[in-house]
Amino acid sequence: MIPTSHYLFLSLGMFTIGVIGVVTRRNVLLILMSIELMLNAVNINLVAFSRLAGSAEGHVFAIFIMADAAAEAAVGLGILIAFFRNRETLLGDEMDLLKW
Amino acid sequence: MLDQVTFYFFATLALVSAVLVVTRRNVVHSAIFLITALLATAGIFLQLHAEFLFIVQVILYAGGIMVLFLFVLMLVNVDASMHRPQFNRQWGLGLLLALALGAELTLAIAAGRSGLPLGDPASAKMLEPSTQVVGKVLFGEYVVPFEMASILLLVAMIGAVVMAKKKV
Amino acid sequence: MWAPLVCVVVILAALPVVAGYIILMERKIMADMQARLGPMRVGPHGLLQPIADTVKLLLKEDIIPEEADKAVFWIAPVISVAAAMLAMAALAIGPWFQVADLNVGLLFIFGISALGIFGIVLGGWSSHSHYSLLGALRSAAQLVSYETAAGMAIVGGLLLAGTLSTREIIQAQSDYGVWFVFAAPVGFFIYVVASIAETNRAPFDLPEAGSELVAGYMTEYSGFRWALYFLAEYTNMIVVASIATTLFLGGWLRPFAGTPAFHFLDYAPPLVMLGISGYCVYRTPKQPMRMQQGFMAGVGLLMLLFAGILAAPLFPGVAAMFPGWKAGMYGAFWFLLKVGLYIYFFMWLRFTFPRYRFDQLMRLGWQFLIPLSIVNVMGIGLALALHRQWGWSHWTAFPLTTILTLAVAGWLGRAGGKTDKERAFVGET
Amino acid sequence: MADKRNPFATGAESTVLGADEIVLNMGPQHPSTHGVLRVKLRLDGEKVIGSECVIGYLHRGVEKIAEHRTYQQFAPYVDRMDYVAAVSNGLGYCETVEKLLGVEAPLRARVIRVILTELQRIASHLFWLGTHALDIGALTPLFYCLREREEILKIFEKYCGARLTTHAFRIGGLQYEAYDEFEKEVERFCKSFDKRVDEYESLLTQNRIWMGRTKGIGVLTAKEAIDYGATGPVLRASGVPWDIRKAMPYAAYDLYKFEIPTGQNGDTYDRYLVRLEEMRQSRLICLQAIENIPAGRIMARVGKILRPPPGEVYHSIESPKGELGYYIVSDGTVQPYRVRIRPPSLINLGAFEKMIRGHLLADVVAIIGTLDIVLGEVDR
Repeated sequence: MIPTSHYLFLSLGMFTIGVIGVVTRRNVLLILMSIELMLNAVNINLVAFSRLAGSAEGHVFAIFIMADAAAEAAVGLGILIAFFRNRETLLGDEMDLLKW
Repeated sequence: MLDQVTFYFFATLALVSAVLVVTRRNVVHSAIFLITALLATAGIFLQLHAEFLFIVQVILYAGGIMVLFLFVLMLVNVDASMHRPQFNRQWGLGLLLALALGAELTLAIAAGRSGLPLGDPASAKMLEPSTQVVGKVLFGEYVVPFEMASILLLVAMIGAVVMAKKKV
Repeated sequence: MWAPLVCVVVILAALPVVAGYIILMERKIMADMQARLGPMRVGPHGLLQPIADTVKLLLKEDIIPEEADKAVFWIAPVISVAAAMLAMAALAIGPWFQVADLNVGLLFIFGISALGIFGIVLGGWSSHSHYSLLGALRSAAQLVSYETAAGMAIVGGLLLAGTLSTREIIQAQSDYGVWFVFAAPVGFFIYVVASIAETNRAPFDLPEAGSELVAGYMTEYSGFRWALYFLAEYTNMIVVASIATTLFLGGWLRPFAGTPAFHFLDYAPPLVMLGISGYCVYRTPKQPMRMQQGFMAGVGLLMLLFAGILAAPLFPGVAAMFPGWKAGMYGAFWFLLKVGLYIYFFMWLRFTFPRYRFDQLMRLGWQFLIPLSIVNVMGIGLALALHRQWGWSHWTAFPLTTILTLAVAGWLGRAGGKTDKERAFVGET
Repeated sequence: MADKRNPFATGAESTVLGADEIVLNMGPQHPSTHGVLRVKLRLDGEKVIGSECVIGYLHRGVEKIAEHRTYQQFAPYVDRMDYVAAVSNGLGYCETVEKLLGVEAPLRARVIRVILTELQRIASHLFWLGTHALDIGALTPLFYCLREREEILKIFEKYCGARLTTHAFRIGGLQYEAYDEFEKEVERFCKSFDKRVDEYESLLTQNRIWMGRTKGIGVLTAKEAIDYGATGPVLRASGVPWDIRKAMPYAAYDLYKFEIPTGQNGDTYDRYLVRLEEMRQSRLICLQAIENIPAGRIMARVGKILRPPPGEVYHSIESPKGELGYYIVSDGTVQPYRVRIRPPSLINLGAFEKMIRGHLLADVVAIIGTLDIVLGEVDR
């Protein structure tokens, strides 16, 4: 029997790593991937709690999150392609047209 | 015993791959490790007796989203950004803040462990057979959010097509 | 406890050999359709050709391109093979032979085998060659498109079965009294087309189109890694054929399992083996060399042994000694026979049709198969509703919805033809 | 960053998306360029926006060699140009030299020449059909075609001892008399061949994939085809009924009735139909010819040493690929002063750039196939 808190710590670790990726990396693709990591960490949490409570609602929310992740990836990559086509760069801090 | 071995194996795999995702220089390698992390998560779902979620994770996350990522990776020039600095200028501050967030959450869990019955999960029997249970909840109580999710996906699809199109 | 492990070992050990012999069969069938003989040199009628090929590929120099991403190049074919083999875990080859009966069995097979795409995409990317990259891009686009159609076709079958477990799906077909291919023929058709596209077989073999992209994603591969890709491709063929067999063709059920008049079909398995054995013995004196004669006779004896093993449970005394033996072996026989016929159908198509062009392939997938598969799911849902809510009989509900679906298919085909003409490339610069 | 200045940019510099175009180098070693043709393609995604054919990988200086050989010595060299239709090449060369000498081969020789040349046309078209279908992905027609081609090659072998580079004709007629079973074997082949063509048609003509891959692909209008100087089936498929066998009859073609098949759209599908019909017509010519092979000499009276009078001559025949012309300048010695060969493949290949633009990568192989080029002839 693995205590639920272990799942929480696992999820916490993944989430933190994802946050680190988002705030430190320059490559937009990597930032998108890090967001996927964070969403994934949340899913672990939901399923673990669902198991704890013995109900399937956590599973349902995990499915919603996956749908959300799919939508996010599709739109994010669409934006990325449009941006790359215009500027030929993938680095987030070079996306500075709106800066003054 | 087998249960614990499975969990710690997949947990270690997931965490190590996650670290490698954010530290690799080559984005394709990052993507490969992200796939590993996602599959390890799928393994943890399986260990939690969430079979349906396990297979959704494999088909949708690994088989769908990551293929999309790799597809885009092949379209764009990966090599060009490989020889540039990988971390932005405020990476130190960002790391610090992220770690602070992690520490805060750790404290929260540690504090909550005494208050909530976080120790022992319910028996797996309550969720048997899990696919049917998930289906009943999804299409019973949560049917409206489900439909909304489908609209969200539709909008995202149209948005992605419009943005990625060459000439508008 | 030990049965699953034995199954795992059998699958891992037998699969490369089986794949090799499927390749031999393919070459033989191709040769037969093309008015020639095919491999004849190694062993009688080329029976040892797969072994010779394997040895040759294993001994070949392993070339890794200078510019390649070595680690990814190294691991890509392994991913393909691993995914294909892992998918076999949930297959129920006969009532006895199954590694694990997951309650998401069919989706497990479907989802895990889809992971093989990473092997193709990463292999194409890491080779650092234009042909490989284009092959990988085509492959990714093709697989994602046709997986949707295949998935929807499977959903149609699953609606009928009401379960995801491979065992229970076959049980459901037994309860219905018909295989699902007769209840949902359109779904089966969609699955056949989509599964050909998923395994990158002709006429959808664009990712490796020999005449355009040299060899597509495996242009830069040679030797053992190349062999791994081939192993993955043929394993995938077995996997998709098994999905179709399980879901649409009644799995391990004998044809007309519920009709007493057809019980004589129970004699078919040993008789088929006996026939093969007899043919081998008949061919034995015609072999040119003493060794080949011996080998041919050996094959004949082996088949005779199989026939004997298969025939044993027909005697009541033996059957009583090993209860369940008959069901296990005969189930495996019928399952493998159906898988074999499905793969034969693949080969037949491959030798008959030219290759699609990429835009035509995408149009077929997105404008015809995917809409049709959605309509098919709705049609099956309608039929089930008519049957369960309003008490129609199966015999009216299913043909009615099938005709409706076919009408939509005809309309889609016509509409697709129109857009074809509008978009003809004539003189465009 | 994609380096747009460098046309040979490979993977490292260019990307599918970043650059407006990528340059893909097809050949000279590529499974479907029919020899050592190199095509540099500029691609936008999979769409071809420009192409350049690089030829010369099989250049052997045939025309230069001619200046250092006597007229008879040079005759075997022309077999090596279009090596899948060696008999036609030889016919063109022998007739040109005969024209230069002012002699005509005896009628018997000319009739046998027609039979062999038409068989060669069938063989060449069969080879084209097989490889063309293979390029488009149909594996099986190739073997059916090679099966029938084998029968023709056996007839050649029996006639002159060689299957591919036959050197079947001599200047002034023939060296070998037709062997005893010649007529019977040709007749047997021709009788069975009609059904075989139907067999190919049943595999391809109404096949939806085949039609999708060939209809509307590589369109040449009649005017464009004439402007590019295209000849042979490529021209006829565009609707121009131009066939040198009819327009300027040579050998014994004026004795036989046959039709010139033409197409309307000038696309790959029409060229396919035209060539199939040409095979049927060739079969009819052969049947007419073997019915009545006149008796008599097979060699005109030409000396052992040929010294044509000074002068120049141009003569062309309808080879399976199109107009094959020889232009020979004589200075009165035993060696030609200059030989210039008009290879139909080379001229037809010129239209490739026009035909491919705007099509997809997969159509490149279809269009190379439909032009029916032989690199030995393109490069000479």
